[in-house]
Amino acid sequence: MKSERLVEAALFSAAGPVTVTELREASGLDVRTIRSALKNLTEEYNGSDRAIEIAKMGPRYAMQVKKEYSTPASRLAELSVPKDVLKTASLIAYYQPILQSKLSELLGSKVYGHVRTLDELGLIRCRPKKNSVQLTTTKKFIETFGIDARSRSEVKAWIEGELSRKNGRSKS
Amino acid sequence: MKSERLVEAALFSAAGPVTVTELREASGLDVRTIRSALKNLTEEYNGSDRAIEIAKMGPRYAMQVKKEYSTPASRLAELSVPKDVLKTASLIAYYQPILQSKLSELLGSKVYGHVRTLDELGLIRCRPKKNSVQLTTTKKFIETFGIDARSRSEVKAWIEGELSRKNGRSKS
Amino acid sequence: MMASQTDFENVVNHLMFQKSIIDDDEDLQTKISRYVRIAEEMQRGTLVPSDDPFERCVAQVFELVVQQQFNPWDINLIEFSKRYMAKVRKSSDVNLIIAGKIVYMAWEILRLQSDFAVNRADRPETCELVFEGMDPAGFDLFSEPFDLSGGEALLYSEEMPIGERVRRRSERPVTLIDLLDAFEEAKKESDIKKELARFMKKYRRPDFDDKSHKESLEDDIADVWERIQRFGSGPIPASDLYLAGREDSVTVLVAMLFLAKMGKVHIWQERPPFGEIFLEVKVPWDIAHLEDAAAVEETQAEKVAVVK
Repeated sequence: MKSERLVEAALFSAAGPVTVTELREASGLDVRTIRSALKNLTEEYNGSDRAIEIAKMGPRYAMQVKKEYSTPASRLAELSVPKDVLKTASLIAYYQPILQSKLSELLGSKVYGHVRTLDELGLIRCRPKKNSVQLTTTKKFIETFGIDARSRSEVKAWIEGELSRKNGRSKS
Repeated sequence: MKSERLVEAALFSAAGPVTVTELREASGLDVRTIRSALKNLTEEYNGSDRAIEIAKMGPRYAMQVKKEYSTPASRLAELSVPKDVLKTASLIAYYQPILQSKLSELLGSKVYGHVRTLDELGLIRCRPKKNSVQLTTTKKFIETFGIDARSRSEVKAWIEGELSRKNGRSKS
Repeated sequence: MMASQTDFENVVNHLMFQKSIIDDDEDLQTKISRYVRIAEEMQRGTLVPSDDPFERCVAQVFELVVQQQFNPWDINLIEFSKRYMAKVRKSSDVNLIIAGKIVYMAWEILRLQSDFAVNRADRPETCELVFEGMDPAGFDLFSEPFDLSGGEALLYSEEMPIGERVRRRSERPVTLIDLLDAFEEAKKESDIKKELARFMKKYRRPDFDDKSHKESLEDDIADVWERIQRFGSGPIPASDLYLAGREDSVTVLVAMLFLAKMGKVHIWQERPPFGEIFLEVKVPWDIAHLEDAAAVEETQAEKVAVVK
């Protein structure tokens, strides 16, 4: 049984993004073999025209639908994040740590509902501060949106990168 | 965007086996194109050494792990009974008959919710006793976990046996 | 001026040190260079009274530090701000808003520890420590105006950089192994509860003999243990365990100490005194996979194997 195939099967069946340690426990393979299998699988999937990719989020790996196929696929998948909270979520990620009161100055009072939703989904963390609530993103945020980051500051940098990439592209 | 890839993305993300009609609704492709895409994908997946296959179950299609890879892979999937409920179930099986009050001394007040869930699933039986409730496992418990036992006392003995076997093995 | 030149030298040295450790922040570098110039001119006695109120305030801060013999490495901010406010109230030409900013600046420059300077951007929660004993609500005048910068694009754009990624939903039936693993974990949990009960009994003080308190502590520890378990293996930052508020962070910390005492977790801190506190579970997660827990298994063998 080839190690790539064992890791492929494990990634396919995992309930969420998994670490190399978890893959080791599931497959019984050693860490080095797993790392090399992940590398080969990433090349195999991401380099081909398949609709599925292997994504890395900080220390975790996941099999997921490539972005360009997300929309048709999402009709059969059970997604949990409502579309209308995405803007609030992006702004929190970009400006974190940010006070809820500040956010409502930017987006209006609808943010209170959005913040509750994001908190319930475990995507952000709320911490009382200065008569308001300070908001930051969580590990689950990184995983849900497939961001390659390990920390809040890396999430921020990632979004900055995406923005400037987009602006650069639109200017050219 | 190739139709195979759209169908691939939809199959991957579906929560369960899907019909051609459902694939049509998700992808916006016509039925003929979908059928041909399914045929091509089946050849592509099932004919290769990949760990994943396209399976047909009556009128439904699903992407799944090939049988030879399913055991290691399943370890990372999510349990259909939540893990913390399972903890409570295992203690009931081991200490049965046990009073709910005793169980909450062992694990804290969360057991009350767990007991309700397990009762609803038909895995345990609750009987009023001494201002509390006495808990035992049911036949469905034995069936669900595939335990080789006919009675409550055999369930208990079975768990003891398995545990000492496991711990014995780990020491060697 | 009563202050001696050596005292000013302390301030200059301190500023130079701060400057040397913030090589990645040009703005702060420029700011500190300006403070160094002022302190040096004061040291030489060549500082010309400036028209700039900000510069005058900076000079007053340094003068106060030197006159009151504050240690630039360890300034008591509360004492300092009290004295500084008393000083500026006497001079009519000082704007109170600016004065407030100066106290903040004085803290930033003089109280700033090296770790803090480097990690500031990542660890906003550390700011809370600085304002210990003061009402943070009154400090709003120190906060920087909100700078939208690049995020403005997010605010007015319809297309978001993030989107929920589509993955499979994986469910599977429960197996025997799962049941046994769950039993091992449940056993560990109940062992913790029992050990804690013994511990509480042993160290019970007369004024501590409060059943409800004991029970709530037990519940707290069980609750924190549950939070820890959700993270799986590997080091976990303590701040990830906090849910909300100071009270919860104290609960988590106390529970962590108990768990460490029971030998369930390792605790360590990165860069004391402000660094993140980490913990790692010592008990093997999955008894079925003992290869990485062999060392722990040896010392814990009697606990793991005992099934009454």
